[in-house]
Amino acid sequence: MPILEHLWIIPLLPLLGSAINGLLGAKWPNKIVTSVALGSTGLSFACALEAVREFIAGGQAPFRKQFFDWIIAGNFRAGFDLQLDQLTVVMVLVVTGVGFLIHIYATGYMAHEGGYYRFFSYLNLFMFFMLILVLAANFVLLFVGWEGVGLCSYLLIGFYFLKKSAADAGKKAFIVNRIGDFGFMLGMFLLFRAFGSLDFQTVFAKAATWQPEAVGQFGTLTIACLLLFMGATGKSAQLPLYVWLPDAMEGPTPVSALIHAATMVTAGVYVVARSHVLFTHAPTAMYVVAIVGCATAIFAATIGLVQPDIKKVLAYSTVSQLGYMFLACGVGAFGAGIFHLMTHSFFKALLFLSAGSVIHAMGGEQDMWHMGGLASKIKVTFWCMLFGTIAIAGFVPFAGFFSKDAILFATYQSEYSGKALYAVGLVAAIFTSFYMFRLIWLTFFGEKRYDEHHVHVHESPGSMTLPLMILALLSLVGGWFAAPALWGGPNYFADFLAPVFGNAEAPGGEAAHSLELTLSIVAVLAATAGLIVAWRMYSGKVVRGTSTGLHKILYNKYYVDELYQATIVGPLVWLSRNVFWKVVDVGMIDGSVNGIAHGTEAVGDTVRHTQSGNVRSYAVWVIIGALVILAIIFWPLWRPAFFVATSGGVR
Amino acid sequence: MTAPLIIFFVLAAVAVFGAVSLILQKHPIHSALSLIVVMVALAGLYLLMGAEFVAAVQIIVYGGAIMVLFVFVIMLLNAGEEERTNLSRLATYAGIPLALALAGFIAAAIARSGGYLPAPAPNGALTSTKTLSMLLFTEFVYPFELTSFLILVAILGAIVLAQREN
Amino acid sequence: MNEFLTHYAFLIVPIIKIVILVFLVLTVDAYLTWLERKVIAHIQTRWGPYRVGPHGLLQPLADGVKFIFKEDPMPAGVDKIAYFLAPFLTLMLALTSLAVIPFGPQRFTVWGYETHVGIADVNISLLVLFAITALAVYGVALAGWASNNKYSLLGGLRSSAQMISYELALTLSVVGVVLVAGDFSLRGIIEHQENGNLGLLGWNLFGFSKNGGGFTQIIGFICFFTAAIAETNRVPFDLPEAESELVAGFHTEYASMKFAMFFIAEYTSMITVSCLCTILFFGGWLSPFPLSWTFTQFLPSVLLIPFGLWIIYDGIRYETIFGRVLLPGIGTALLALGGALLAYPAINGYIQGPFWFLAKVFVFLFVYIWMRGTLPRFRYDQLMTFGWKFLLPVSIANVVLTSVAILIWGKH
Amino acid sequence: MVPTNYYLILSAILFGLGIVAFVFKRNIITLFMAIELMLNAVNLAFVAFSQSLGKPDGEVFVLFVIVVAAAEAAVGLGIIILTARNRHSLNVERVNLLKL
Repeated sequence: MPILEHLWIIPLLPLLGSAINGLLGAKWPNKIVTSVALGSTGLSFACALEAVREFIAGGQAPFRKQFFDWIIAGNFRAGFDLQLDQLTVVMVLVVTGVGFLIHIYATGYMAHEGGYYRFFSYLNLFMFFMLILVLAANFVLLFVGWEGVGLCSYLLIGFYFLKKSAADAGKKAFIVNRIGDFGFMLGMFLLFRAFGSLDFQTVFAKAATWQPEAVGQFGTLTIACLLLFMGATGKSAQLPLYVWLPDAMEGPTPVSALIHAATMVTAGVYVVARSHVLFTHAPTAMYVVAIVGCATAIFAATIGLVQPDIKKVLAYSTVSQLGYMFLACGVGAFGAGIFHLMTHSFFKALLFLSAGSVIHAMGGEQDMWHMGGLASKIKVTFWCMLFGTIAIAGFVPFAGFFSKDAILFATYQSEYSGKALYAVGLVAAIFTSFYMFRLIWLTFFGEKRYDEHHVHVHESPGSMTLPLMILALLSLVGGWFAAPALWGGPNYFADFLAPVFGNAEAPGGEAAHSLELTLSIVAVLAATAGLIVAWRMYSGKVVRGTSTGLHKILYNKYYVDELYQATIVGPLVWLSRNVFWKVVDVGMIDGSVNGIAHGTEAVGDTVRHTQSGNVRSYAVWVIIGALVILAIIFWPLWRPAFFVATSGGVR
Repeated sequence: MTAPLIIFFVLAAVAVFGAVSLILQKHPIHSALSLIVVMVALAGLYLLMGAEFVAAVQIIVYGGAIMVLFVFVIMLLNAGEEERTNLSRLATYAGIPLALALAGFIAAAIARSGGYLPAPAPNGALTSTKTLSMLLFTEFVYPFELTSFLILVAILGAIVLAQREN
Repeated sequence: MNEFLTHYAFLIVPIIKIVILVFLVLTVDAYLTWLERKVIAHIQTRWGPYRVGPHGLLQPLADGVKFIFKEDPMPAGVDKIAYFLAPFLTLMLALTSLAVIPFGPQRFTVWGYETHVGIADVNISLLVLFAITALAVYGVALAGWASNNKYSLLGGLRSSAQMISYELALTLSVVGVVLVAGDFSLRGIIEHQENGNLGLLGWNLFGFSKNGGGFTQIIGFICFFTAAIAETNRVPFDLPEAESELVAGFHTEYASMKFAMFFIAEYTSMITVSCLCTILFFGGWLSPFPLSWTFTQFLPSVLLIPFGLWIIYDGIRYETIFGRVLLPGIGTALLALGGALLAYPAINGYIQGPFWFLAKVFVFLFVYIWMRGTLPRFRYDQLMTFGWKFLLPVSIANVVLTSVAILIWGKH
Repeated sequence: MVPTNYYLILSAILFGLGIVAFVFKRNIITLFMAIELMLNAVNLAFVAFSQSLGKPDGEVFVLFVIVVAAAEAAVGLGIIILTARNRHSLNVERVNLLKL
């Protein structure tokens, strides 16, 4: 059966799984819940593969179909339209594939947690919304998925809702995302205002014909792009809205892996890449994107240098890597950005899952200063994590190398102060490799810094290690699409995406090629530098020192949270409590409601004396009313002739 | 003075007489009987206008079902003569005049509105049962179904009211 | 004189017809009582009325005289209006209902006024009939209530409840026929059952009428006849006048002529119901034989002759002199009639319709009496249960089935 | 022929008499009958209009009115029976719990 014609099946399956588990799962044993969840996601993955096969077989012609109308108001139409082109192919495969692996992992990880069915119901629901997001063929439907994944992330961050920190983290994520979504919606409205439609096809087609705006010019496109990017910064945790992501680590580790590393946080990148036509026509916006991305990359990386919590380190690393992706988009290398998105989703999911495995082994311990010397105890996890680390640090021939290299190369070539951005990116790369290897050493080497009598380190079950190995393999080979480019061959990935992004890629050429080689060697050297520094500092016997000076600032994440608390949250709370609650709500609204009630009561008290309870009196009242009404009706005809004109009225 | 006119006046007189006696009779049964007289007279008028089906239905349903229910209930409750109490001052003094005023008002209004209309002619094709049923099942099918629901509800209500709580 | 007749024929002719009909009906009622007593007596192996006249043939006259000259006491505390109104109302409605029944196909012209066999030819005669029967409740109910007697009151209440309950089934059971015929007029329904050479198969009972498409109305017939018996308060539905429980039910307090009116009304409504059964389900005046069998026209005359001979034979050896005179007289009269019919075949064509009609009606009257002789009475709750939970659903089902059948086979 | 007005005036008179009966009578059942009388008057007007305008709609409405009246009678009489049982009186002026 041609899946491509029935694209809706792919998102529908997870939705079904979610519904079944959510409604009936409470009573069921974990086995059934597991089979439902895995079955739905696995099937949807299979469907996605089939759809992609048909897509390739069909000559890679972009597929669009309007399944049914959702909103029709005036000349505005938002339909349930799905589309499948090269970009979507990459996203769908990543979402379903990685999602499926993480589902498998979660069955092992959550086995002994409460609310098993709830967890998987949420997880499937997330899959549904994410697929809607990537498959949508217009901004409105995309926004549905956008909000949906936000909701699921909220639900899953606050999964242990009895823990106050978890609940707060959930709320924080939700509220911070609201700010971004606000911008996103404004962007949508502006686009509709400008193009009279929100279908990707029409919007981009019309936009392509527009005159590109100059740098520093804030035309419609620029503003729209900036607003869209505002949404992206919220969803993808860029400056200044990144603050929710580190706290989001309160959620279960599979969630951190799936939502906050592999898929959801990359939604912003996807949106920017999807609307690349708009961005390429608005260089100012591109510039902003590049700068913000670059800044985020270095900023988060610096914070990541000193974090003690294994998941926090990975979280900041995620933020930083997302910065890389935006940097790529900003300099016009959308292909590179998506490429990094894919590889990153591989190795970052791998890292998170491995971290989860470590935490599992340590019985819930997350502080790296209480680990150490685990390499010999949990070999599989160790090797997988090592693979991930090498990949993210960017050593040949791991996935991270190719994608990051592509980004840095594109940045270097960008005419908008490309060199500077490149330098910053390179530094960020050094930091990356440093904190990753710091993590490795603190966790797996050195002497034990935990109490063996309480903690019994043990390797995780197969259901957890199997996905780890698969992901490790992927993060090794994931980047080889672009490998031939090194010796001047074609870059298969870029070529695959070319139909979408046109020739947004930097032009090749012999000089460019040699330059690329140089740059990649530099990148590898940078990674090595980071590795060496980490080795010098953290191999052997290490102690947690008292943090002072710069270290202290970094340790406290530049006091950003405190800053926000003082500047935004605090005043807002004060305003709400003292004005909106005590004055507006209590005073006006409640006051008016109660006033109406009291008024009614008073009126009733006086009027009720007419209620004799005698039906005949009521009858007379009815008659009086009828007389009045008739009088009003016939007032215009009220003349002496009225009563004698029984025969032949006035006409 | 043509035959239809004579018939009309006879029937009208009967109807009015029945209505008046409905008011004047002291015993509910007699009131009911006078009301039946009114209804039969009206049925005659319908026939005079050529609305046979309505006339038949008028007698079957009104005369044969509804009024029978009234009589039945009156017998069941063994209602005696009504006591002419005057507990409602309003009704006692203002009631009848106001009622008459309203009646005159309506009469004037209706008469005036009907003055220019042609005289109703018995038209078989117009009011044949076929026409009515066609109309009932095509144009008015929705209200028709609604009335069926209404009847269902009424039946349920009657049953609920009738059963003794136990 | 003549132009006076031609001018007022529209008034005079119906009046004459009404007088004739009323006279006939009253006579038939009277002799129906005689027949009933005879039949039941023989069912119970008795002789029945035997004293007054040969075979008690003059018994009805004696009864009539007795009714007229009996004292008519008025119980204390009755509601006068209702007490007087009830019997008149009952009788009037019972007689009126006969007005719309056509007894024969012929139309003939008297004094330039075209008329037919039967009094009024309304095109919704069926509805009119139902309207009249619907009003018939009041007579019984009022009589019961006005008599100021608990038995009468119970009888009246019972009858009003019973009549309302069975009126539904009565009406619904006929809807099938109306659907098939697509007509509310009894004449139209009869003519619709005349389907070429099919003869009695064309009757609605067998359903091969013009549009029937062979869907039998037998369910409708059974429901109709049952409900009709209940409407006429006859055994086994005679609870309003259940002797063993309520003395005489609603007419306990009535005597002499008022009682007679109830009595006549009851038998008249029996006749009406029989006519209705005949018309609706048994082809009215249609002969059961195919049209092509013209020789069946002579059936009435051929039947009359042996009947007359038998009466003569029975009469000449009768005990009383009067009988030996009267019975042979009747016999020879019938004989002569039959002979005349044979002699002038042209007349046969005219009497065919009435003959068959009355023959069928007689059969139904006999069934009435037969049932009274054999069936026991229902208990009140049984009556209600039967009416609401069996008869009504079945007749509704019949309506549905008929409509479906018409959809499938009908030629509308 | 009979002019439409005659019918209309007759219906108006009957309606008025219904109103008078409604305020004049005390017996619940009789009040109910007064309502039925008004309904009948309205029906008469309906039929007169439909006949003189040559539109059968009016008669369809009459049918609806009759149906509604039947339903109303069923429920209303049930209520009346209960009231009579509980209050031991059919006089509306004695059934005056609905005050203050």
